[in-house]
Amino acid sequence: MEPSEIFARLEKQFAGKVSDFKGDVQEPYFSVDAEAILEICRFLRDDAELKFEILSDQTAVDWPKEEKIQVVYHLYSYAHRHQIVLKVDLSRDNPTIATAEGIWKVANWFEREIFDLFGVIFEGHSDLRRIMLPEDWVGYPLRKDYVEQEEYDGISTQRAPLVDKLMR
Amino acid sequence: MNETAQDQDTGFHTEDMTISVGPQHPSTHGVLRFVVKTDGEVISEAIPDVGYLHRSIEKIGEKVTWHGYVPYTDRADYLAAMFANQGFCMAAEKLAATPVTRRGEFCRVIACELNRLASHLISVGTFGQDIGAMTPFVHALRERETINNLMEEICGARLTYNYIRIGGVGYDILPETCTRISEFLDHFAPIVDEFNRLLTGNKIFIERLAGIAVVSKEDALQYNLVGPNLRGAGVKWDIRRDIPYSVYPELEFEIPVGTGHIGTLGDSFDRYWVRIRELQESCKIVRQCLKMLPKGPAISKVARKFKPAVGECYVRVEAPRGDMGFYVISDGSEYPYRVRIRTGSYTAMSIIDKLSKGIMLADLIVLIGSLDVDAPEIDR
Amino acid sequence: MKPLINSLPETVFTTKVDDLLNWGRASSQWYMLFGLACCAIELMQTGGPRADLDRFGAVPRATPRQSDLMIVAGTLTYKMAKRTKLLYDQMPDPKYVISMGSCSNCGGLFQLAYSVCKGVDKIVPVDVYVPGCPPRPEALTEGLLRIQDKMMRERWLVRSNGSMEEAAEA
Amino acid sequence: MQAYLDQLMQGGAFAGVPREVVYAIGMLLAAFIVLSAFVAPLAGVTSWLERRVWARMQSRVGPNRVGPQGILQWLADGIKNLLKEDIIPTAADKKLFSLAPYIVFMGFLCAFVVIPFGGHLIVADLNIGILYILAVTSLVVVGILMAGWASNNKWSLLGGMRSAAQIVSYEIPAGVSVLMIVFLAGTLSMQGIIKGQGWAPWDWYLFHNPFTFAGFFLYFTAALAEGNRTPFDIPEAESELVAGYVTEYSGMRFLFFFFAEWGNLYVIGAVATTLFLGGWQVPPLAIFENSPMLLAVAQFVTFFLKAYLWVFVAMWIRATLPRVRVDQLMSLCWKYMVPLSFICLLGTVAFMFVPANGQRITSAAMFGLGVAITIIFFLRVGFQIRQAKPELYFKPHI
Repeated sequence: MEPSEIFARLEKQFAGKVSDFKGDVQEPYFSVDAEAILEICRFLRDDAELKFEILSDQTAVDWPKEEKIQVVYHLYSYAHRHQIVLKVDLSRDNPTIATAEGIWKVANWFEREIFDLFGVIFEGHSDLRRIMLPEDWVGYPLRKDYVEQEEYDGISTQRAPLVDKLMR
Repeated sequence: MNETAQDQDTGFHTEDMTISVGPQHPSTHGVLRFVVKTDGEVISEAIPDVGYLHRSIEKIGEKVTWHGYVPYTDRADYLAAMFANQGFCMAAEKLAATPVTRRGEFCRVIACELNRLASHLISVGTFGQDIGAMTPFVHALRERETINNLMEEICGARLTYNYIRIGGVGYDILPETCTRISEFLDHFAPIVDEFNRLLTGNKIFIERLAGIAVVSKEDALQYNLVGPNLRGAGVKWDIRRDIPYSVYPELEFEIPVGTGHIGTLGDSFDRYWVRIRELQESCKIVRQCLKMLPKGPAISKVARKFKPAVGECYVRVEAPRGDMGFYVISDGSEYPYRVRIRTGSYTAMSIIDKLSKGIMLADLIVLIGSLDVDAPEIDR
Repeated sequence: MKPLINSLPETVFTTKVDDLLNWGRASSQWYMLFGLACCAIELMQTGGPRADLDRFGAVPRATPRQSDLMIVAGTLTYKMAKRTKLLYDQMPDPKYVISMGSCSNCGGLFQLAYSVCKGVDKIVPVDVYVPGCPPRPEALTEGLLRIQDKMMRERWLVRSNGSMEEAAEA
Repeated sequence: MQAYLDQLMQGGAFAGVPREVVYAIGMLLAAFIVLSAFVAPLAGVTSWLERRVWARMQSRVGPNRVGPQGILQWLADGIKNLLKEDIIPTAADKKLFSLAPYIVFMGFLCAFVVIPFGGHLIVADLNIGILYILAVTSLVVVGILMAGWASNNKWSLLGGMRSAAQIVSYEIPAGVSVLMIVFLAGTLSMQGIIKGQGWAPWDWYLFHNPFTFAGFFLYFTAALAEGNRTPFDIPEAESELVAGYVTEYSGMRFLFFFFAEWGNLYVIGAVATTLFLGGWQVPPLAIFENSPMLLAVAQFVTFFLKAYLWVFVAMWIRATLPRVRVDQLMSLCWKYMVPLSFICLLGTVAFMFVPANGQRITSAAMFGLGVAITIIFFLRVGFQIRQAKPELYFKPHI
């Protein structure tokens, strides 16, 4: 099924909850309301014509200028060989969204990583702990405004002065 | 040993033992850690703890230029550096609509498939070592050494290649190298047979693998297993064939799937056997590529200050550990806005918690080995 | 009673005994399996047929208690740093550390990273630094030979009150 | 030994010294000489040889830097380990922790007392020799269990438990296989068992009847399991249990375990040789008639080589086979090897009623079978070697 058809179908089913379809890019995507993400995901997985049984990837992108953190879902269907990208905009101050763990189990770890690196809180997640970084780490490093701590656990994080120049 | 019910009857109190496997443990291949709760030898729970090799490769992507990021992708999966190179370069090319020369594509495929051989050799070799067979592992290292030499000839590096660049490949493959590659392939085919006689056909080895840690098809989809792990569960899915990229549609190769002919469908043996057969398929692909290798430049003209258009894309390549996805966002500047690497080991690692319930401690090692999880891919 | 160490003057006898003891230690360095990242693969290859560290009597041991040499092969993250220190402390004296590869020398390629410790020498004392990203097996073998040289220069029976490092430099 | 001391005393040496003191000092001296001049180098050289053999099978080189072909590697390892810091973990049970290595070492060392290296080359020809060996090698279990428990390390504990279960179980098939030979020989003495056999292979108990033939393999397998050798090396399974029961041991204490492991290997070979392979029996050649010294040397060499053959086989097995799982190990023992060994025992007993002529024919037939098996085996090895094409292995230019 073409992405535009998928979007049309979803728009019919969930009027007002999906928006901003972009079809003329590499991977067509559309936005989803944060509240509706669970039902839309479940519909996408269970509907016989859509059948997105795979959550290929789930990640987040920080957009400080637009004051939002975007959670991005890449879905794929082995049965119909089509894919779609969902994007959910969250506020940067208090990013909270329902967990997709009940729909695709792999979301468990993807969401833990997003929580670890972006600070997005997934409500209803069974095991929301830091995964990559130590438990006592301060800050969410993949946010654009992340500032490194002076030292961690007594080890200074200072680097060679030349390197600072190379950094963006 | 697992007699909790009886314990309750007799009022005899037993306690679970909590063992920390890793991060420094011989069979975790790098720095993984499992917090294992066991009742004697039987595991009741194994909780993976990753992140000991979290090198912030995604964050570095936002700090260095597009060209400058290619070496970092090497380190995102050092066993299969070529694939990470290719994934990132394909994403950049897609965003900037840069063409890749035809010779460049073939060089890429040759290098990638050789790398797949090297990666699978490490995978099956260390698997054997975990089960206690030391010799196959060293034999695998010996063959890998030859591949490393070939790689050195192709791109000057043994492990972290930085060979595939945006627009093509860094260096052309010389005709002498082509002869040596085909010589190596002639030599390698009987080695696979020898490996099978030494390890695969061994009764003890089969007993250890068959029926252990079965991944059902549903679980494989739910946990998004990819690559040999998915194919071991009986799903015939290979990015090279199903979402074709590069010149793979022109090449003929089979996709091995697990059949469960020894134990259950989707058990450790199936996953292992898929890898062994992929070795042979990769040889086949390289042979075809060597025959079809066209003339022409190896790399197309790419600006030094590479600035793709604003946009985003998601590119998949079939790495040895399965679907490696690159989600790259460009804001039109010299630096990527966001690079996200989605790897096969990460999802494979998440299933261990589920599979490890009720197996024995020795089987945990088999499970880790058969899923071929790789610390850098998990942590990035 | 005065301990044997530091008690004898440097004579032919003591230096010969030292040489014997050092020969024993230098020809039997059991290294700990401590692969962290990319360099771990080259470490494996070094133990493999091409370079074969076993020639020098160097065999891998899985437990720190029986190892003399820690080859820090790869990137050391902050999460791992604590454990590296612990493992180093668990090794019995005399112990040596080879820092293998740029990452463990100084952070290397991952100087830019937020989670990588910029050099293993911030955690444990390092005897030999092997450069490269990753170093070739030949380079690591050379590093091992340097450690052997260092061991051979050490003096056991004649030793000042200083540390072993000072004695080695003497 | 005792006779020699008596002789000396009668000659007037050690006048005025009580007899017991002389015996004790003499025995200690002998033990010291045997220990430092024979057992330690034997275990050490075995460890070196294992590394070399292993390396060659893996197309590596193996230790070759110290001494000719690296033969002094064991000495370097020994010196190194002597100089290491001796760590006793704070949480460990100090007494048991320090005692365990000595018990393991003692268990294997005591076995050397009754190993007959030649017609007269034996420390003590106890009349319960083989029983004694079974008894003292069981000491190893105690030591290993102690080590596992006292280390206060979960890996050690698991290793110790596995080892105890394994050794105790495999004691049964090993013991029953030994019993077969005891029935045939009618004696428990090691020398007696050897004297019951002849120098020719068809006079060995190995080829005595089909049941002893099977019994030999049962014994060898069970002995491998008792010695914690691959494929039964689960107590120290490196990839599972880090280093098993020796995880917390360092320096000298580890060295004792190390020596015991490789020394045990030789004990396994020696016992197998004594029981099944005719021990030190050499052909009655004319040159041995007049020179007992030459005879002793020939006997020693024969025995040593026969025993070492099985050490080599154990090394070969270690380089080839993967490791079994702990439950598979137990089911192999209790479901297959124990019943089989009892069947073999009953079969041997029944066979003792076969008249002598029949026994001789069976021996010859069994010898033929053994030769045939050996030939098939080496043909198979030759096939593997040809298939492997070793000449292609090293081409540094590609």
